[in-house]
Amino acid sequence: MSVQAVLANQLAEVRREARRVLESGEVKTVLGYRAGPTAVRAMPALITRPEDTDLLVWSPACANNLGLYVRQAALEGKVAVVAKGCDARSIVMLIQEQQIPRESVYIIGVACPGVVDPDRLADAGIREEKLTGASWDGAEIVLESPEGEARPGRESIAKMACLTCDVHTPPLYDILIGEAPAIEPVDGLSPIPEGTEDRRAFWAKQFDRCVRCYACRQVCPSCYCTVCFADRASPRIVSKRIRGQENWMYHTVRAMHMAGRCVECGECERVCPVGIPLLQMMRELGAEVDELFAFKPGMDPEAEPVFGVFKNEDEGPEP
Amino acid sequence: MLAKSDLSRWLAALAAEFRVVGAVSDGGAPPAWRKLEPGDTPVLDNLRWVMPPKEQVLPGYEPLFTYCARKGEEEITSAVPAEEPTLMFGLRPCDARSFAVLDATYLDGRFSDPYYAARRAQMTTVAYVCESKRWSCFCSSVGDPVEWVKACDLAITDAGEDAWIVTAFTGKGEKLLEAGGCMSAATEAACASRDAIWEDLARANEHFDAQAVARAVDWEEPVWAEIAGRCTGCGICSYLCPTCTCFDIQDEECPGGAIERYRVRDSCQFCDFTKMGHGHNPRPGKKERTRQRLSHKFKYLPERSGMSGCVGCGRCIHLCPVNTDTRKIIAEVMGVHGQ
Amino acid sequence: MPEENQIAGQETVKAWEPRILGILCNWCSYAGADLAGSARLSYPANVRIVRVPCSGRVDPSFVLRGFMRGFDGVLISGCHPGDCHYAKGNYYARRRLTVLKKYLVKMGIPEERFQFQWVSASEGGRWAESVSEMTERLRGLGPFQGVALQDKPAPHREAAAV
Amino acid sequence: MDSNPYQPHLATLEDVITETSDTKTFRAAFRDTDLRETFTYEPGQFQEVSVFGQGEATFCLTSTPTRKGYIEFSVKKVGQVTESLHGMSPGDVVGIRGPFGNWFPYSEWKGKKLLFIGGGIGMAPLRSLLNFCLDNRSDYGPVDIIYGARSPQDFCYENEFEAWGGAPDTRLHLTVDRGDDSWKGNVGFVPAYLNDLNPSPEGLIAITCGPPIMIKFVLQNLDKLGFAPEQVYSTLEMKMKCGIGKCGRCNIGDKFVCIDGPVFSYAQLKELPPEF
Repeated sequence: MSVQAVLANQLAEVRREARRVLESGEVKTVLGYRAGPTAVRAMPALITRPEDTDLLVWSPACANNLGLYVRQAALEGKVAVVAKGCDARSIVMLIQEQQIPRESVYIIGVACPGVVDPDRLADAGIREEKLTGASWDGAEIVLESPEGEARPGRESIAKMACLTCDVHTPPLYDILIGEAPAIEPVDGLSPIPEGTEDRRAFWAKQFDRCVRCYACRQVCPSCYCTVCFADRASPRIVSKRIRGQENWMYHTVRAMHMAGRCVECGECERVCPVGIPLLQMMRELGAEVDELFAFKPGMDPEAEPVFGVFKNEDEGPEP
Repeated sequence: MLAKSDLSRWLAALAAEFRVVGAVSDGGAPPAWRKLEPGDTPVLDNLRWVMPPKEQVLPGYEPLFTYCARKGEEEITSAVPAEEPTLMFGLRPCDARSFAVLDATYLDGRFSDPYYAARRAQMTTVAYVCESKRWSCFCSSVGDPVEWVKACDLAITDAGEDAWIVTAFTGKGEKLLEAGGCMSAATEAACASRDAIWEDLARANEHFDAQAVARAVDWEEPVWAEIAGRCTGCGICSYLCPTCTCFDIQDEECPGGAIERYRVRDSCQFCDFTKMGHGHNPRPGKKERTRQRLSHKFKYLPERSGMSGCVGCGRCIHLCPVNTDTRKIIAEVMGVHGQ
Repeated sequence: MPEENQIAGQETVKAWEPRILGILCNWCSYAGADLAGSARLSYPANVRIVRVPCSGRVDPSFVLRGFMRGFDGVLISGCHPGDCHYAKGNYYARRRLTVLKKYLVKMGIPEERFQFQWVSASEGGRWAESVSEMTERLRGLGPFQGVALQDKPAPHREAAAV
Repeated sequence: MDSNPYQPHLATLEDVITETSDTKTFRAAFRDTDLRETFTYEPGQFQEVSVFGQGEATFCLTSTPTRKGYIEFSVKKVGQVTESLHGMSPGDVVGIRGPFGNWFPYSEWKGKKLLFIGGGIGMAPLRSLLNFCLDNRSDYGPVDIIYGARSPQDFCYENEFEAWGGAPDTRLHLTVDRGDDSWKGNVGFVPAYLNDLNPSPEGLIAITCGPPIMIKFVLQNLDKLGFAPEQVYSTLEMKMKCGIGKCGRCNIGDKFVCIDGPVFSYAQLKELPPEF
């Protein structure tokens, strides 16, 4: 069976399941993906009518983290979510933090070998408007165009998060579609230099380019505060000046909020218009939390948030 | 004609008279507009999107004035920048046009903005004409990019055989040609290549006439709710748009005790943009806010100043985290109401 | 100090002196510092003390703001585990500030510039000694370079610097 | 217009009058003495008042241009700037820039009857026009003032009720939402009181300003009483920052409230999208 046929079966199963839960009235909304402006760009879809489930797509173009929409949609009733590994982790994190009850979400898990980051296509010299489709061949991403299939190599076109991802199968699901091959996370991708002084200069340069469009915050399911500290006038924790040091403060305070919450879906790095390696920063922080407290957010719905509990033998200053 | 190898020589000559600003990429980041240092090669192609040039006339953060609060000697020192002859080198047609749209807001009416005026006053524009459009470009759908190029002082177009053909439209443009003596007579083939590129630039598969779109954009469009459902409410489509210029004014203390009032970029997509002191917010949800951005660009600005607020650069389409395509919205709006 | 002096009214500073932001929990460390004062223990005056009800009240943004605004070092001091007036405050603080310390190193702020310690109300000496020891250490390290670009403003910041 | 419309002029607070528990009226005079004389404005225009370090806020000029040498503005405590203003006393320094926006087209109303309908702090812009008309009393016909407040303690400008009621051919109708034993006057909402007074729209201009809920019903009742939309005027309150049509905050439809308003006729308000 061709790779396209395998994918088509998976998509058919996703659509069948979405239509079933909608028609049965078990859920009020289905969160999924629909076709976007090009073959490697999909759009989040909020579907409430059973016949619209035919709009659903599933391919390497589905990069968004749908965990972002679950809290809002769950207010109106049970939600079904087409969830990749990182989406499902975000949902589990929201359950851990009591933002949504487990029974308010029906997870249509999909095994995900890794999605495309369209901006990286331009660097690889591929014009995305010429593509007619995308699918997977095991771990490899296949790009279809009138000239035939192309396999430029996962490491050159996949979303950065997918290269270091080790949760290709959702940790929690009500039904699982597809079967993810064993994929080894890739090392050494981070552009962050070693050495304290080089790191200080590196981040000073990165955050000087930040334009404070807040896309990194707005696409992040873990950032669920109603009023963000960056928008608060009193107390004014971070200044509204769009300047190097204030940008640094915004990003570092947000990172500390993400410690123990960030599921490394990489959306912040993908959507950043000026290309700041935010995922690499969050991964370093996540590694510290994991090393200190053996805690990976969004893996086990029963686990307690890492900063909400403590142990006597936690590491700390000597008495 | 200018040989591509002579570019740096010409730029050096220009740098003697002007502060030459070009789009330069620093280490993989999208090319941003800044003063060209010797050895910098500005981007002269349309392979990748570049930051909007508005940063040079309306920086993201700009001090307005500082106020000294010592009792008895209260006084305000203005921070209006000094005028400086600036040369914007390599503006794509859409970005060249964006200055005209910015002028409509910042230099018209009873109040001209002194900060913007100071930076815009002695500006010479050198356009670079794109040979091809990227998938998100739609300049020719919202206007005539060739006219926009002719509104500049000078235009650079690829002439093949490793050279550009340089066409001047104003006196200032003519003077630029003499700088550094790098120019040679234009060959027949060069003119033909220029005309072909210009003609291809103006061609568009779909055309949105500004006034027709203005009439068609309606309050109760079903499309607003549909976009709002997936929109994350970030500021990308306004911060990275060359003609979006809303700002916020804030007061803050500086080190040393003086108080600085500054303006900083802001976006109608943010939730507290129109929230008043006593809590009332005329645009509380994303539906109202997405409707406001597109209505302002395609209806209110055309009604106020007669020109479309959009230059079709496609940055909002290319960079939207949820891939909302502005062209599809207009097409849907036109389809529902217009022709 | 990357920018002109942080503390208003202090004109030119002769030799460079490190500035330390001290955040002390009210019940133990602040009392300890008070004891150091009343016991006439001499220690360098480089620390500016901020009193908080508990070390658990210390929000990482306080520390990050300190470094952003140009302090050379931040010293947080709370009650020993078990002594906390609010029972659990310092346990929560321990997790949070330990992660913060490791994160600061990742962001390019050397470990020596951020110290987090337990000082009880009776340990005036320990407080005085920790301040002088940190001041010495920071003198060795030199001024903090700050978190922003020093030399050349980034491409599109150049307009703002005009 | 001065060279930098963003830069305020320094002014010293001369007097601070406490009107109600959360509203104060400030009288300020420019430091620059000749500016005191040359600063002209029209009733209905607004200004941006700066509390340096806190920010700027928009306040209508409640004083009338006919009384020179000072300007007044009333402030209700709702936010950061207003709160710090309420903490100020005479002698403190504020920044004032303006005047901004359009004004009541009083020149077109010569000889007409005037009906002022104010609610709470909404009386501030009306007071500027009212005192202006009373200073040129002969230009206008009979004047009626309906002024409503939540309770008898919530009235502003009580010291001027005498002057208003006593002016030639001028009637002051006060009402409160909730009366108390000391209150003799009418009890009831302004829109209902308007119906009781049942003014005939013939040759009359109605000017109303107050909380959005009051304006909504006042406009409805004026419709029912046969008022043409062109006869009814109001000032619109929107979030503002620059005041000169640049920052995009007060944009409704193709209008910027800060330069095309804040004074709009009801006919103009009807054309605007329902977003204020």
